[in-house]
Amino acid sequence: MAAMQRYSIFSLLRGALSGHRDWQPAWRAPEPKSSYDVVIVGGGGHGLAAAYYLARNHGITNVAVLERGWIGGGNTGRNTTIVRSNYLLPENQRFYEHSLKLWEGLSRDLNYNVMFSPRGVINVFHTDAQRDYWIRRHNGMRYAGIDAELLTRADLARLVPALDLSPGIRHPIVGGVIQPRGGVARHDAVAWGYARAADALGVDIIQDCEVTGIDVEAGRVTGLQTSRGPIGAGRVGLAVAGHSSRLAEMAGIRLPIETHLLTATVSEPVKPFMDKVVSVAAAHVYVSQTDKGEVLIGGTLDGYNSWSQRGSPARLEDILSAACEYFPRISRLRQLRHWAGVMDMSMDGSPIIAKLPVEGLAMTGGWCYGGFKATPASGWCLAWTLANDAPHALNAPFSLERFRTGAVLDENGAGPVAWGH
Amino acid sequence: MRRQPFRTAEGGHLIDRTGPLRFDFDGHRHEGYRGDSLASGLLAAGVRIAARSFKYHRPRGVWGFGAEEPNVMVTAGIGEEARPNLKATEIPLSEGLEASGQNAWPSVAWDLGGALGLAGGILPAGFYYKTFMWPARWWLALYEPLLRRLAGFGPAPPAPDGAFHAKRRVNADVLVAGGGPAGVAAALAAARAGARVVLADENVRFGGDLLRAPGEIGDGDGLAWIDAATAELEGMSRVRLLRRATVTGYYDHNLLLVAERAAGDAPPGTPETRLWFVRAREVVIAAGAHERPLLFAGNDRPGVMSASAAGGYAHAYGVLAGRRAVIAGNNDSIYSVARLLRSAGVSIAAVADTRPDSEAPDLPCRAGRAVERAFGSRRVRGALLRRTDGRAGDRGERIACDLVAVAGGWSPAVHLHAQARGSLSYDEERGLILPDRPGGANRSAGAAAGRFDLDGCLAEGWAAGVAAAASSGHERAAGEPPRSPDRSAGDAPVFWQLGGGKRFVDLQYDVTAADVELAAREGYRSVEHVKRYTALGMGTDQGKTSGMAGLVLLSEALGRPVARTGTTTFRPPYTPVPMAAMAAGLIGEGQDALRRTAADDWHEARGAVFTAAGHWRRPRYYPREGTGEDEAIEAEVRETRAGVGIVDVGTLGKVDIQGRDAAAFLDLVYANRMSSLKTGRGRYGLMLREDGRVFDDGVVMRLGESHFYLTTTTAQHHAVMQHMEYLLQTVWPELEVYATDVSEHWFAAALAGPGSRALLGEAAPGLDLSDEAFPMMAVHAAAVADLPALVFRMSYSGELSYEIAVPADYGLALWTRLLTAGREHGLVPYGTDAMGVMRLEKGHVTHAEADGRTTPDDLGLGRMVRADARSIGVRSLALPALRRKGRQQLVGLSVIDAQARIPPGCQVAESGDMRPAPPLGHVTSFCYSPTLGRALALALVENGRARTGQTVHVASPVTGFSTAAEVVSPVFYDAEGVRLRG
Amino acid sequence: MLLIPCPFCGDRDETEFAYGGEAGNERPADPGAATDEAWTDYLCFHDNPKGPHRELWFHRDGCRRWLTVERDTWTHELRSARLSRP
Amino acid sequence: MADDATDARRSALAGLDLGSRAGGAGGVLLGEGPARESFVLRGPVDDPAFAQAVETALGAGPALEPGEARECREDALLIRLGPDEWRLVAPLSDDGRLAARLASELAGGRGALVNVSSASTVITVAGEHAADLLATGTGIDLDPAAFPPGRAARTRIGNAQALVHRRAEDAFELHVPRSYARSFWEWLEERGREFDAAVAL
Ligand SMILES: Cc1cc2nc3c(=O)[nH]c(=O)nc-3n(C[C@H](O)[C@H](O)[C@H](O)COP(=O)(O)OP(=O)(O)OC[C@H]3O[C@@H](n4cnc5c(N)ncnc54)[C@H](O)[C@@H]3O)c2cc1C
Ligand SMILES: NC(=O)c1ccc[n+]([C@@H]2O[C@H](COP(=O)([O-])OP(=O)(O)OC[C@H]3O[C@@H](n4cnc5c(N)ncnc54)[C@H](O)[C@@H]3O)[C@@H](O)[C@H]2O)c1
Ligand SMILES: Cc1cc2nc3c(=O)[nH]c(=O)nc-3n(C[C@H](O)[C@H](O)[C@H](O)COP(=O)(O)O)c2cc1C
Ligand SMILES: [Zn+2]
Repeated sequence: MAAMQRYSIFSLLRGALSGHRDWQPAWRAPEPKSSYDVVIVGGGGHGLAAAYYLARNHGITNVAVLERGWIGGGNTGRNTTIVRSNYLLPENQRFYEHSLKLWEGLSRDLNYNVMFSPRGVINVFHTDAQRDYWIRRHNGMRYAGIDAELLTRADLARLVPALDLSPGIRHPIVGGVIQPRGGVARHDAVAWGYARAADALGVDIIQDCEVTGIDVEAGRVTGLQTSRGPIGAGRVGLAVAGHSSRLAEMAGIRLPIETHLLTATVSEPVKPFMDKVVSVAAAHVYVSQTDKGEVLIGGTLDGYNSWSQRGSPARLEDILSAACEYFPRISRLRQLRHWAGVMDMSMDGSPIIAKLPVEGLAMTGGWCYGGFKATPASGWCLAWTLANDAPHALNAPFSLERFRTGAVLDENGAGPVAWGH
Repeated sequence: MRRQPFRTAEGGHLIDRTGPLRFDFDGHRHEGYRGDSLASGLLAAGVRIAARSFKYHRPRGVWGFGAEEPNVMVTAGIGEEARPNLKATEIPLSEGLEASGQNAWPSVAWDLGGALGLAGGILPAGFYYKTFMWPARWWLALYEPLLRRLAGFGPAPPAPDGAFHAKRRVNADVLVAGGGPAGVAAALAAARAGARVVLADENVRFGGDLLRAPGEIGDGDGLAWIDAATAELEGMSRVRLLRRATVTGYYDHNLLLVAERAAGDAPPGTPETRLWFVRAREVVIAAGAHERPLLFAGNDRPGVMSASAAGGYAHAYGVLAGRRAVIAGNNDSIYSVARLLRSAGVSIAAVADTRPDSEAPDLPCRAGRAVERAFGSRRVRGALLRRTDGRAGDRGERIACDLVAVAGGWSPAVHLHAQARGSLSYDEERGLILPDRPGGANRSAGAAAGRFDLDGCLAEGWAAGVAAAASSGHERAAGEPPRSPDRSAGDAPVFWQLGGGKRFVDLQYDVTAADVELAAREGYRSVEHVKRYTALGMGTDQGKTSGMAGLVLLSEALGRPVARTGTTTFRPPYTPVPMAAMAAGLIGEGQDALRRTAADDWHEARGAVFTAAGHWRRPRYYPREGTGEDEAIEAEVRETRAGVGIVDVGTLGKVDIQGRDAAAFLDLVYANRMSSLKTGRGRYGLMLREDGRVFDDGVVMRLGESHFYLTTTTAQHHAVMQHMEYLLQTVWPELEVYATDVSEHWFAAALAGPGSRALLGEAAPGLDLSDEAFPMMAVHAAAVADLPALVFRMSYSGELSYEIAVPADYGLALWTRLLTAGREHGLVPYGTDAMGVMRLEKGHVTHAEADGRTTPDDLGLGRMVRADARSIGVRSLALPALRRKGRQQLVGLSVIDAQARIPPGCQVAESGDMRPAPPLGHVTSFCYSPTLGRALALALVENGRARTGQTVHVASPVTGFSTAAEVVSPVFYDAEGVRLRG
Repeated sequence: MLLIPCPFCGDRDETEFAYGGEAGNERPADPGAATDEAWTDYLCFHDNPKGPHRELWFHRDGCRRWLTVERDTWTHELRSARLSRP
Repeated sequence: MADDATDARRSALAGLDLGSRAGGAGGVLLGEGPARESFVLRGPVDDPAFAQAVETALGAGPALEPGEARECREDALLIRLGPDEWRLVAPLSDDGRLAARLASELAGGRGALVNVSSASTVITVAGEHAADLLATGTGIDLDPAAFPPGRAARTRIGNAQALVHRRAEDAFELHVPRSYARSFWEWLEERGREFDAAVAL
């Protein structure tokens, strides 16, 4: 296969001279082969990353990624793009910090600018109880070797001038914490960058190919039924986010996952006025401004099982009123578009990256709100698990068995209520 | 110079020519009329460059007539009043309006950013994905700030929106979206049939396309018919007409959002926006169609515009978009537009029809020709016409003009149909995307359904109205539908472009045909990929004019039919909605009511410092003259422990439980037994979640054989109520139990301290307070301070203590009377902080400890759990991970250095050096104990109870604090409970 | 925003309700006798169909009844709603 | 004691000093209704003994339509709020007699009666735009055909749960949880700006 065309300022200048006629496809559009060593189901960031790391880290290149629509069109393409590792539980801290480290080198690793921008992720708090919680969480991060700092109101005023710090509001902000290395990345570019790099290593990326069945013989996966015909597979990795339960069901497996809606919205673009990512957890709203100028606002779940990818205006009212309350000048902007994603909500709020009870079958899923930031590490761990037929220490805690033994990883202490996390 | 050089001498049905209005654009003063839009005002004034494009800062002028306008977005208002990104076509002119251009410096007319256009060559779609990767640090320091500088349209607003925005929820039988001929006919038919109708149109006046171009209905003027029909509707009590009201979103179960804007001359006090939430049984989508552009080099120059818009400015506003026009298109509308413009005074230089054999003897026709290029840079100065059949030897015809009006056909406004998840079909022959199967109780009619003749629109609208009314149960005869002599199909061959060069597809985001082709070449083949790679259709117009052109170009580039390419997803809002309108009524207490206890007025008058407890506010402490916060809190603790204190506990949840099976039910709900309680006695109760984690705690009192009263924590009260109803209605429906929430009915205050018995004795002379008559955990009804009360003897503070509950209407009286009576007893009111200190000294747990992860055993409460696995949560306690050794357990920490204070959020570690290492646990609650003279904490620590006596470190790396502490029992104070006896 | 036809109150907005998840998830009658697997099935492993779903809703701001609702999780079409305990 | 107690009653809105805000004649008049005695009645409607007890005590049976507010003995009102739940609202002057009678009729049988007299604050909303003001915050259909005078509904309005009772086409009584009453009042006033809401005493 042809070597990957390098991207750089020089290639861009050269392109300009030739009217940009010489750019090669970022990835091929191959016909599916009759079988592969490993097939990854789901062409979101996670699936594409898994394929890339299988090829790059484990030398397994006879790999296909099957995507029923267009790559990156799932939650990868519709999230609020926040990347951070500021978790409470040690298992999560380790995993997400590994992910953050991969993010830091990702553009150069892939030779595709995923625009990872470590602009700092801030959480603010209003009450003593919230203060104790957030500081404790950030102290815990320090013990895990992760960057974390405390912010006074004066710090907040300096870092986020748009934030309403006045004492007269319903829930005055008394302070905040920041993970300076946290930030955002360009969601689409993550899918495209992984796809391009994986393709260059020989991975077949097959779009418009829906998996409709999983073939299991004698307890072992042998292949997949798809809308483009059967495809044999030595091993199969599922990375289908909100669709995890459906795929697992095809192999006769039930998962502790429910599918829920999460809404996000953008304003019309305006000139930059906010460069931090700010989360007001108590009001369930997080706000950032993209490089194109839109204010990007995310909130909480609609709170009932749904696959519809379109949320309720009631939730929009919640999200936008909270945004206007804490960032008052946003109230002068107008909402341009809103959409929703179908979230794979696990029963403890933490992911499942594990072998499943069918030989050769593994999954990554149960990402809840938080899987975009996990993209590199999730792919990395799934690749490891498929290549070694065993989990890596990083993902060993994210097993399916934990729901049987009670060893759940419940960041929020919400209990086994999928929509509670 | 004439103030409105491009205004005709007469005509313009939307304007009122009596007395001009003045307005400012980009620092220049202009004149217009009441009824003008800013766009028509600018055109009348001869302002051609009214905007700059996003990426290349190219000069841009008005393109459209209404919601579809892609170019001219302005900032209206100045300073704090500025609102960015408003479409000039949607801003009503008002006296003194100040607006400015955007994305330009110093002005849109003379913008230095225009130089960027020269760099266009190295900035193709997605260029940033290919560069700016080295060195890594430069991304944040240099590259991204540069990109951000270029981003955005309008300025970020410096101040919040101060206007009043209203909301209204209404139910309707039929909502009609769009008030053109089809919509008005639908509304009239439905209303006459007896339906409750809402008719919404985004324009100032009903009429739709008839606002732009005259048409005939019945035997008269179309607009006159519309006026008569709307007058009839206006007179019907079950009809609501909404003007300037855009149906922005179509949601589940036929809920539609309609954003109504205030009129330009609305009286003060009129809400700036009113957001209607219309729940309709049936919806008629009569949203019309958007005129398509044609692609040719220079098609973005000021002066190139939609032909129907050019006609519309003349017809509706008496404004000439130019003096000498070339009109080009692929359908018959170019002739009517040409005649309309000519009669308004525009000289028609040429009418180019892509169809080879069309003719119009009264006009300078150029059949079989289209525009290949527009000349001029700051505004259009001419057009090059060329044969569309590509015949050799055609040297083209260059025609001077200052207006190129293009009519590329129509795209039905299928947005609402698609938002409702109706399917779309592509009519290859007509080149139209049409609504197919509806996704809700709706039907499309008129131009929105691909019907372009007036007669057909009226007929379809009428039929849709009749059908919608019938489906919602209204079948009165509606009469005959209106007719029109206009029965021309209006169909056009599909035609998009001629020639090469820089052809703009998405004017707003500067997406060119070359960008679309590049995306296809690079493998971004899905239409969704192209959208995201090029930003096509992502602007504030959401591709209303560019969408189809993009689809066709992509399909051509990939050599596949348009139907296979499909569309991108249509999403709300149809046009942008003010954030402030969405937030209306939901800011501050409007969203999050502040709950006040019955004694709240007293606390406030006393100057209490409050804290939030869920929705409630509670006094944290009562400030004292001459001392600080800590001293005041410590004094409240000391004085309560030494004498007597009173605290407002009105926020606790309270539930009345009655019914035959009440006792059995409580045994199942709590982890400990309640059925063994004697009447008149209470017990501390522990509620688990089904997964074995501690859910809530409180006190259960037995008032009668099958009558109980229980308290919940403030935070979990609603959750507990819901939980109990869940159990009663779905898990054990056979139990007869009535759980009634009485939290709002009862106010409660606790008297605590050795002096409480004496004080209560005085306030409740009829009550025998001796240990025998009134032991711990007993309850009595009595008059307290002459008020009907329930008195419980229980203690949270560890002192002798009574909780007194009265109906909340008497709450303030109880509180003030006790305080008055308590004056001689040294009664001190205390707040939640002092309460927190006292409970911590006693080792009582709260939500900081019962954080949703801890089991009863973790919290040292394991012995309370009854071994009956039927009770909620008990079975889970047998799961291996909940029985595992080495879990974190609740311990007390006594700080060794008596001067040290504990900061918030500490971890507990083996060593004090704060180097990365797994901590042993964390502090859950902490205080300085005035009673014991040192800092104390409760903590969850791995294997905690086994560490009793060991030294650990309490540390907060983010503040650089660490101190040593001894692991002790969580009960720091009066472990034997001597003080409870008083 | 869903419109839920409460059998007692009539049509009400989704915002008046609290969601309660899968309706058919029966609590083991004798939890003490349930295996860990059976018990955790009940706790954590629920139906999650794309399509018709029987689910519970609590009419918190209305009649305070738990409803059993049949709703399609893809189209949101609401097929039926009845009181969980008649 | 009774007298002392009566004097001691205080409305949750007392702190707002509505008297000082009164005046004006807007499109909506807001006011505070008189304090009432109020009871939650629970019981199995299909149990004849229960139905009989209610009928005997109140002069109205429990089998009312959902949301129906039926006048009964002593100027009291019985409102059906759920399949097995009613609200009994009696004038303060009744002094608990009606409830006592009901309690004694119910004694020994099924059902429950719970005093919640202090649990809610009654706010009156009247005037041409009364329904419009409520419609700024609730989705229930307030069209008089769907929700005629004499009907009641528990629902969510704005920032609170409320029991809405339509007394006349343009007059409503809202029973709002006491602790929410002030916030809710302020929300009503703020949303009422659109209708020139004024305070009536
Ligand atoms: C509104 C919103 C905001 C969010 N905000 C954040 C955030 O700020 N930070 C963060 O870290 N996370 C966030 N998330 C979560 C994050 O987006 C996801 O967890 C993450 O993107 C999941 O990536 P994925 O690759 O696993 O899934 P996806 O990108 O959804 O990819 C799964 C793919 O599988 C495909 N697929 C499904 N079924 C089949 C089948 N049968 N055959 C073939 N292919 C199939 C789908 O088409 C899809 O493309 C947010 C999510 C949403 C919806
Ligand atoms: N000659 C031609 O080729 C041609 C082509 C198209 C249309 N037409 C004419 O246009 C008319 C079509 O009639 P019609 O009633 O179907 O359409 P219309 O365009 O006359 O009316 C639609 C109305 O809906 C409004 N609208 C659109 N979306 C809306 C929304 N989301 N919320 C609120 N308002 C919205 C529009 O502003 C417009 O006023 C006929 O007169 C027809 O002859 C002619
Ligand atoms: C970070 C981010 C920024 C976005 N910015 C825009 C935008 O500027 N304009 C726009 O139309 N949509 C924007 N979107 C939304 C997308 O158009 C689209 O709605 C979203 O990716 C979901 O896909 P779907 O609507 O095709 O289902 C943005 C989405 C994301 C995730
Ligand atoms: Zn109900």
